[in-house]
Amino acid sequence: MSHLAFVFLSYGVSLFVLCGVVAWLLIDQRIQRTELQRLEAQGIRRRSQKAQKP
Amino acid sequence: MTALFIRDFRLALRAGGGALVGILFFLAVITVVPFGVGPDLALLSRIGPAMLWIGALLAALLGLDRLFQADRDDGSLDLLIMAADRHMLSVTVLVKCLAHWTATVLPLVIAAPLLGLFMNMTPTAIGATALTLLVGTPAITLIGAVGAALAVSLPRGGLLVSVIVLPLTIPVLIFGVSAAYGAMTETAPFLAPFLILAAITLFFAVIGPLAAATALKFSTD
Amino acid sequence: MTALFIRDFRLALRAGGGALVGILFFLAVITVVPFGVGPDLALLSRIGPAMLWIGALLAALLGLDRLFQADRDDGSLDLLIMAADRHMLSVTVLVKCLAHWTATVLPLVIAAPLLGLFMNMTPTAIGATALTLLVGTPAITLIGAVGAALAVSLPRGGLLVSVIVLPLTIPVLIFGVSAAYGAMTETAPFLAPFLILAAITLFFAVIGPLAAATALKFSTD
Amino acid sequence: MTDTAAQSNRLLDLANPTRFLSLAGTLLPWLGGLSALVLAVGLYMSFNAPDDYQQGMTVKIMFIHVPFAWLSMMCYTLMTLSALGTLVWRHPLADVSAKAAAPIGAAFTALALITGSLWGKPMWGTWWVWDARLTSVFVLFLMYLGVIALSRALDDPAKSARAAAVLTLVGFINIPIIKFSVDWWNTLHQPASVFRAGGSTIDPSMLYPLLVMAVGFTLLFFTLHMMAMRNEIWRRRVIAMRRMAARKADQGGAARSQERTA
Amino acid sequence: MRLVAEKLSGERGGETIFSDLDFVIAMGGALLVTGPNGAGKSTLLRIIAGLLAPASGDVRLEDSGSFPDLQSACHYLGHQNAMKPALSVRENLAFWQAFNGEPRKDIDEALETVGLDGIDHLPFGYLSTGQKRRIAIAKLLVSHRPVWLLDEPTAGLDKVSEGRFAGLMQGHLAEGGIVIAATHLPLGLEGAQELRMEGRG
Amino acid sequence: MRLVAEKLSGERGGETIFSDLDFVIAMGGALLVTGPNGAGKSTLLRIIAGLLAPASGDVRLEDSGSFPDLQSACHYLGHQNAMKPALSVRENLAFWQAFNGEPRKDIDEALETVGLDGIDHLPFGYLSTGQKRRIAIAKLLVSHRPVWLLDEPTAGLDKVSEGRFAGLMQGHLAEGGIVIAATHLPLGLEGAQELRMEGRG
Ligand code: HEM
Ligand SMILES: Nc1ncnc2c1ncn2[C@@H]1O[C@H](COP(=O)(O)OP(=O)(O)OP(=O)(O)O)[C@@H](O)[C@H]1O
Ligand SMILES: Nc1ncnc2c1ncn2[C@@H]1O[C@H](COP(=O)(O)OP(=O)(O)OP(=O)(O)O)[C@@H](O)[C@H]1O
Ligand SMILES: [Mg+2]
Ligand SMILES: [Mg+2]
Repeated sequence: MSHLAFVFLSYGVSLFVLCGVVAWLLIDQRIQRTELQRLEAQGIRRRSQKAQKP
Repeated sequence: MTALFIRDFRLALRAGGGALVGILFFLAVITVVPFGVGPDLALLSRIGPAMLWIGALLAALLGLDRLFQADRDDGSLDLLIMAADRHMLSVTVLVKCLAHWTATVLPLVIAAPLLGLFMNMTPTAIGATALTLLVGTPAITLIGAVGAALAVSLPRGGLLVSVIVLPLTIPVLIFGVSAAYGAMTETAPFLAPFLILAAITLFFAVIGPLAAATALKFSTD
Repeated sequence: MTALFIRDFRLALRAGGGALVGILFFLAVITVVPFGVGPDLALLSRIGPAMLWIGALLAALLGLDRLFQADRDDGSLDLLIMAADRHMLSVTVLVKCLAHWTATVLPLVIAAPLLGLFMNMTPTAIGATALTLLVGTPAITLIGAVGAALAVSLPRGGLLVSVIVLPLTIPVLIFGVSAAYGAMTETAPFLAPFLILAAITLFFAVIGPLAAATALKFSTD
Repeated sequence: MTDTAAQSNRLLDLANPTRFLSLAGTLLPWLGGLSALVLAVGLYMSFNAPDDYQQGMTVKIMFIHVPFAWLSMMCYTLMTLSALGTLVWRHPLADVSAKAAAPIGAAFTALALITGSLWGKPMWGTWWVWDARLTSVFVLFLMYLGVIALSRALDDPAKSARAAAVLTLVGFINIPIIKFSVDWWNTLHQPASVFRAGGSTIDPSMLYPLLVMAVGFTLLFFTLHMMAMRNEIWRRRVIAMRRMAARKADQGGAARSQERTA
Repeated sequence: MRLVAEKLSGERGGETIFSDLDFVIAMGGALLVTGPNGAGKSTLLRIIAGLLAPASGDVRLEDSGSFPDLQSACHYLGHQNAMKPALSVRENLAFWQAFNGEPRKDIDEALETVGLDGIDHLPFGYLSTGQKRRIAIAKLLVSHRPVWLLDEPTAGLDKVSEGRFAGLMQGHLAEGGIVIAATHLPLGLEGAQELRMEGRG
Repeated sequence: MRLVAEKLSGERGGETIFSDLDFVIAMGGALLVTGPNGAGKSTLLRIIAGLLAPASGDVRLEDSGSFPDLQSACHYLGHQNAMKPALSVRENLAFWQAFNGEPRKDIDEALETVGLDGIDHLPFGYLSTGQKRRIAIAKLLVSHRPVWLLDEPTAGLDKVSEGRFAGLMQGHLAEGGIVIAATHLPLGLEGAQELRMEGRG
């Protein structure tokens, strides 16, 4: 393999892994947010929310 | 029976931290080796299969002694034995062994090729080692199950048990390693030790659960 | 405190036969290696100390995961923690480690010279290896105690404990093996790595129990 | 725990994560944008940097390899500080920070290993050697995975946070080993040339792109970390609310069965 | 269906604990085994369950219907609950239901019967002592067995649950089941035979 | 000596189980903690023993004499007996006596008090449930602690032992000790305060 291939490969792998991390974080964010909204729609409040708005 | 398999499998995964842990464990064992023998790649690739096998043996032994003990401590074992009419006790033992093997040893077999790379092994050697591990490690679990069952029934005879049962794993190890070498080098044969290995596994797949079931039946008090 | 030592030591000997499992595992490791590297005696004697060390390291891991778990299961751990005012918890941990080491690892150290003969090692090499094992293995148990304390609330900590422990034991292995080689060859020094090894053991004799005690304090629920 | 300590603890508990969430909300877009910008500049500079007379064009790998390696150590240091925060000050955000950092750190460490291997093959002729630096980084990777496994294995977040914190602290020993391994043992790997006593020995034409890339990746790391922390806080809220929902159902059930026995 | 014990003796560690017990329990009948600690109550129950061999004599189930022998017709509730702390309540019960076969109530129903609906998703290890015991009682309900062997079933139960459990046993008897319980506490079973074991003293 | 709890709240897995408990127990006083399963009795005891951190509030021992803090002045008898089945009864008790210090009765005397003299050489695992519990009670007698925290101490005891244990507790109180017991069964302690925990419902 030429040196160029190694350079491209390493940049490519890095890009891929970092994109993977970002995608995972975004998906996780989506999941947690929708779940929070669903639960809030059910009328469930956390203790701290109650404490803030007595 | 699938229910038992699923339960034991779940327990092994959940209670020990998941499938990742098995692979991590193997990685850790293999990392340790070069520190001992030094970073000589030629040497590493030579002792590679032996190390992979030893790692697998250790992984299989860790936790195996609790295979029935845990069930005994919480009273499940009584009920498993009482169901003997519905589910033959030796089948129950076999299923428990399978679950244990699937949860703790199979990940190692799958991770073995990766580790082979770290040990600088050739592709043939890696393939052969993984294959022998796949075929041979169930025998270790099955032999260990006999030991575990004996240990449950003779709480103070544990010493005796390990002397009688554990040495049986050494032939497995020896044939496994020599089959792997057979595949690597021209001089040594591959097929003969490999077939012996498979025969040992089959033999213990029958004898192991029967012996363990007998021991368990006498264990209740 | 001697009471705790005696109790744990008695338990280790009486129940389970932990000591023997360790020795047998050690034996298995040492038996398999020659099959791996072939009958090359010079090579065997060269990697001998490393193999003894790796075997001891792995064998020390067996049973380590139950160090605190057994006490937790029967409620003793609560009382050991509650006595913290009378016996500092880290001292309690240290004593438990000592008992575990004496019962399960010390036999390995004693068996090591015999196995050294199998590996065709010279008397100096055997002596040096046994000495480094004697000085170094306590560090492994002490590091292991941290892992065991961290995983105490897991019903099956086995693999996870090893995963946590193995990377941390690498320095012990490095200096243990290099001290052993130092005694064998003219070129390498013996005293420097040996002293570092002793220092590591002393270091973990302080840090290990402290960390384990912290983890145990947080484990109650 | 004394009364006042418990109380102030609780106040922190209420205030801090909420404040953190709003802070993260405003900060994140800027941080993300900035890191993208700096990385773009860094990439441009590194592609215009001259090739090394020895290493040819593979030296371009340096511009990512070295920041990844630095970040892998920095992230672990950050986790160690967070662990101290968990154990000593019991700061409620500390364990969120540690738990969020672990997978990101593992990713950067993996990248350092991969890019290092990809550089090693043309330079040293082998993917992997068991030399001190490489192995200690590999051990760092294992430590990351160990911390992740441990904190996933216990299901009570408070308990797993403390356990993971103890492990993180003990594992910190590895960081100085990585840093100084090249000095203590003679190895194949490059000794420190950027941060060393007596000034940098690296040519400015390479140094500047490297530094810019390093800054860019560090910014990226903090962006990712903040996102992960925010997710973790949300996740905990979801769990708490789920439990509360279950309790409501439980109470309903208990009330029903009491009616029946009455 | 009749449970018959003839000249039953039990030993423990070489010592005879009780000897020559005879009793017959018909369908719908209950036997309370009482006596001081160490009298051999648990030993008797384990012998009936087939977990210990009797020193002499024998115990059998006559006209046992679809069950081939006594052991297979028994539910044994020992001191331990036979549940895994790491698995959820539902997983535990589902396992025993699948493993024991002969499903009777489904899991939600059984949990409701012991007054613990809504906690099926919790790991078993998180429950309080009494809650754990009640889950173990729910295990008796998810699969059918005509003979219930209960070793101090109400240890740790609160008053309400005790009453509820008495009702459960009565229901089982009314369906033609058999109950043998070793206990120190009154169980609220009217019309049960009592077998008083005197201990070795 | 006084045991004082102020605004004590306990939580489990993030959920508040009880809150703002206040009580004071003087020397020679006893507190019975009662309530349905899952009400938080064991949780309260573990908080007093210092094995769980209170969610808020605090509990302390005033004028504790030679004991530096509450935890060191407590005997905690949990659900588990804290004994090793493989060791003999005597070995178990001797260990706890040596470990806990402050020896009070010697082992033979303690065994006699719980009515189990003569079985000191048996492995603990060979005992029956009630006998095990009685050995665990003997553990309270071999070393001195002014505060006894008892979690369902009489579970599994026969009638005679129950009475004997009531006598033991009364003796401890008469000596100026403090007893806190979580229980579903009457313990035979006259004049004890009762703390009724209502559960979450
Ligand atoms: C898998 C293999 C490799 C690993 C795990 C690794 C790891 C590391 C680490 C941890 C650092 C940071 C050191 C510090 O800041 O003190 C580093 C820096 C560096 N590495 Fe690697 N490396 C690998 C392969 C390579 C290869 C093959 C080369 C080049 C031939 C290389 C060249 C460098 C250079 C030039 C630095 C910067 C040193 C400095 O300025 O401090 N690395 N590497
Ligand atoms: N595993 C064992 N090995 C030897 N002896 C045992 C074993 N288990 C119990 N024993 C002895 O057998 C006798 C009867 O025990 P068993 O458990 O049947 O009593 P029990 O009537 O159930 O008492 P309890 O009311 O305390 O539950 C006791 O004296 C006990 O010491
Ligand atoms: N380890 C734990 N983790 C999370 N929750 C728990 C844990 N242990 C108990 N709980 C919960 O805390 C609550 C109180 O439990 P606790 O054991 O204090 O009850 P208790 O009053 O002692 O009941 P019992 O009469 O059954 O012994 C229960 O709802 C239980 O589910
Ligand atoms: Mg009994
Ligand atoms: Mg309780």
